[in-house]
Amino acid sequence: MDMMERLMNLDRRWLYLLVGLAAVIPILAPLNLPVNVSRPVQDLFDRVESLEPGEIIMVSFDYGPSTGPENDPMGDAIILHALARDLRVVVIALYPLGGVTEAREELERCVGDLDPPNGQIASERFPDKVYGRDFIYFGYKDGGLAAMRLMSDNMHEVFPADFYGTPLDEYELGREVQGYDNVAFVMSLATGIIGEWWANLVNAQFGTPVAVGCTAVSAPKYFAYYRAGQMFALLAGLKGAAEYEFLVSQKYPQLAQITDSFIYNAGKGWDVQSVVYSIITLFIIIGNVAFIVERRRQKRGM
Amino acid sequence: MDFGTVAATWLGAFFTLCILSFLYKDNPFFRFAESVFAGVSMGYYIGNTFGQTFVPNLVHPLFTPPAGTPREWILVIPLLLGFLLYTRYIKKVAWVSRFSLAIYVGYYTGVNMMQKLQGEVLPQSADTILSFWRAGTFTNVGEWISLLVVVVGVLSVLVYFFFSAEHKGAIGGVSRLGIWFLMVSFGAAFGYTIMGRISILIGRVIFLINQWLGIGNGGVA
Amino acid sequence: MYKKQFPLLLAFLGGAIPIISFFITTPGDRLKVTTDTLQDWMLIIAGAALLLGVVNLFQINLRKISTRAKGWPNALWLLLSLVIAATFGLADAFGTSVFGIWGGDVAFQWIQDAAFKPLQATMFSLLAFYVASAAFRAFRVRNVEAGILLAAALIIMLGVNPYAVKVLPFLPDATNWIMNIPNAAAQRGIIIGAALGAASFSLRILLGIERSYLGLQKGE
Amino acid sequence: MRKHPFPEVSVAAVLLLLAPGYALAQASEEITWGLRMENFAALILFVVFSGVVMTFIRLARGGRDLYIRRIAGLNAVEEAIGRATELGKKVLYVPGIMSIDEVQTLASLAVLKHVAKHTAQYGTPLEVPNKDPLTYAAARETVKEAYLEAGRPDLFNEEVVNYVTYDQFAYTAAVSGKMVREKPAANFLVGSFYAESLLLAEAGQSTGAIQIAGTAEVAQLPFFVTTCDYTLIGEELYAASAYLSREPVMLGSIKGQDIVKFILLCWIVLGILIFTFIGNTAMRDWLLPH
Repeated sequence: MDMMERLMNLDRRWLYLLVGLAAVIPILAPLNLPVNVSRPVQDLFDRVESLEPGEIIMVSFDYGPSTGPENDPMGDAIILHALARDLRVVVIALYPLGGVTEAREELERCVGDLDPPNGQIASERFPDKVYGRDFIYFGYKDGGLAAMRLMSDNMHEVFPADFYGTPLDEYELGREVQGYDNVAFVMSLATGIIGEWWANLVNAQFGTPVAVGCTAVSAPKYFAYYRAGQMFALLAGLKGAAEYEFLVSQKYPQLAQITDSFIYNAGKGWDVQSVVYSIITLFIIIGNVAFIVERRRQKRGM
Repeated sequence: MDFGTVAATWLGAFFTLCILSFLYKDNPFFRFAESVFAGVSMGYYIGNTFGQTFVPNLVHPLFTPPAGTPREWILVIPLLLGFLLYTRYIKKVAWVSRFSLAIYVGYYTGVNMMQKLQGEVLPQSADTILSFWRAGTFTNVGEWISLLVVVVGVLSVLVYFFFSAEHKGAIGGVSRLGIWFLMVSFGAAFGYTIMGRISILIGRVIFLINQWLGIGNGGVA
Repeated sequence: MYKKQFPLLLAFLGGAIPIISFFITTPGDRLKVTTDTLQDWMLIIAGAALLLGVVNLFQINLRKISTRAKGWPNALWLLLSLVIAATFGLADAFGTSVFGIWGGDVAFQWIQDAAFKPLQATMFSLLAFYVASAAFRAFRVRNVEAGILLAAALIIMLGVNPYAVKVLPFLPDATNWIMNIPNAAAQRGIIIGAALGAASFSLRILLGIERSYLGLQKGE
Repeated sequence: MRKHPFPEVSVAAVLLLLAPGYALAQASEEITWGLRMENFAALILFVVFSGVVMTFIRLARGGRDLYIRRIAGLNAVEEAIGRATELGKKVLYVPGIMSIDEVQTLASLAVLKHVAKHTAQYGTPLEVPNKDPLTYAAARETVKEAYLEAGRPDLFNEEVVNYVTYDQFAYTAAVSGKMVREKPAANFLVGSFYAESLLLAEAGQSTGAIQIAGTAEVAQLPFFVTTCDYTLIGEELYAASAYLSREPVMLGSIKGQDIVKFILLCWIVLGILIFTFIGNTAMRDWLLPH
């Protein structure tokens, strides 16, 4: 067998090995591949920068563990950015399968361990931030659309208590948020359709500004909403997450104290994705070159 | 961390590596993991079916109704239909087991047929009825081309699916175009889906590095 | 005769009820409520069927073990893990403890964390490898159709490559266009066609023309 | 279909199924007899569709010759079974992972019947592993009957159609393992598939088997098209049993379905023309819920 043929019929396990390495190496040693910040991502960053300190944003965790690698870093970046800007953050979860744990894990990753019912409310990582005043976690609510409609002016009916079971009225921030009017915008971190609901219902009916962080697979659909102006910003997949993370880390280098301990972030995920894509693309090209050369040779041989 | 969590992490890592080893080749570790997987998952769904379906929908309302609510005797019918499935093990009355299958299939066939007509055929066709004379359309050539591509794409793919005409002449040409549209769609969707698959793999890698080997402050659960 | 006819009749009626209630309201909307009740019954039938599978699993694997067929230890592992997981699962379902030691819910959760979830996620993650090998092998310019397939895939794949985008900055827009316009159009064509096909197949079932799922011969 | 010979049985069936539920249904007072207007367009489509299809079924029964174009994937079915027979290896048939509430599964079972009949005739081993228990029960009936019709009921045993597990990926692991270990000569992946489509097809591809796939799940089609030798795309899957059986009644229904497709196509084109030149959206709006 000559080289071209061997290339064409390469044992697939070599390819597996490369893909495997491409997934492990960037996690341990970041490659810091370039990110070009795109318009929809810059829009989110600019909006957060334009808010006055003390304004409230709402972050909704509308995804489960299987898309964690894409959505988790978006949640981290928006929470860190908001707190670094002295905005206040309300976290909720609407995704039935695991949204509730995702939200708690990412919140604690950013602010440190919490145990509000037992009095542990001060953030370890942001010394001047306190649970219930600067950030709060309302917990999970089922019912999707119905819950979102009700939240518009009856937040406390949807979430009578926070995640830890304390009535919302016992917290300053909880008292203040009665509906969408009290928040500057809603950011939905979405796997599937819930992000579309935020645009279709909450933005369309109540005029609340909405931004979405979606998975790459659903990005084209969401991009259409962004273009139609139904969401003011869009983070699409690992790429969008990495761009936003990059903007935040540039502007707030002090956050590195927190983020340096993260084994995983969107930048690393983006490295993995780019490398794997490059490997596959390269192999497709090699395969085709070999194929064409081989075919030519066969034709000439005849 | 308590012992239970540590043990779960180590077992989880072991099973993760067992499955990954299949990429190299079939081996006893994979076969072991595959068997455990089949068994555990089946056990899981047995528990799940009882917990999520039988107990709330059958046991509680029929056998142990909460005080003050009457027994729902009508649930004897589905219970009976469920039992009928098992008559197949008794040769003489095995044919009775078809009753349950027939009702089940019939019911969902009716539901699905309506769902397909109402939820797919009508709205998808309606979405294809577009105007080429919208305000500004002719000034925006890009938009106009997009509209044209949508309409031609939908129609040519539909023509490809015509079974009563041979793919010759004009119909052959249009259906060839339909195939090209299908190929664009398949190629693009394939290339695009890779992204989602990569993030699943990242999830596993982080599990191994962070939770098992204990490096770093994790992300993905 | 009725052995064959009766099931077909049941299928017809089972389908006619939701169809009629889809179009027509009856006093008190009772037909709709009845249809919804049927739906609950179907869940119970489906649940009851699960044990059919278990019976077959035991049939096959016990035979393997008793005849010491090739790979019999794995059959043993399978049954063993099934019994353990099902025991914990049932304990959880009925809110009891296992042997009075572990709470059913805790044990069931532990089994999920230690075995079920990692196995599931890892099997799923193999796709990342398989897409690579499938793409490498399948995307070759064998003919016009394969060439179109390849070209579409390459544009999309380069669209997420940071270096390619630097050279060809229109790629991300091209990606969105391909996904939203020609791809969506083709998918719409498939969906409309398939829905009509499914409707026609459904009609054949309700009329008793398609009956292989019942193990019935034609014309009986 | 023949007339049902037992009107009393029909009545009994209605009573058994409908009456108790109907009697116990909580009546709401405002609603009386009427049409659901929001579903009116669907009603018209349903009536036209059923009318056309049933007319063609009748015509076909009357002996009208019906032409159906070639479907490559289906012509390959016998070739695949033939190769398995030559090599003395088994045929693996995966009927998808969904239950029989999904029409694709039922379409798959109709194809399975055809495949099972052929393997039984040639004495080629067949295996049908299942994820869904009801599909398992139905597939077992289907294969058993096919073996009987082929005159080889002796070949049927409990392992031909078997049950694996209810989990999508555990099932995939088991079937992939089987493919690699037992190297079937032909793999059929026909029915409703999700993420496991590529896992199964790629594992099968690595063993060099002839693979015939069929599904209407749009998201999975790209993976089958790239890894299988033949793929039945969407509507082709539903037409498969008619094509394979060549029964006039079945072919009639395909013809009827084509006519409705043609009407729909004309409707769309006319709608576009009217919308574009007159600016009237009536033809579009009419298709949407009223």
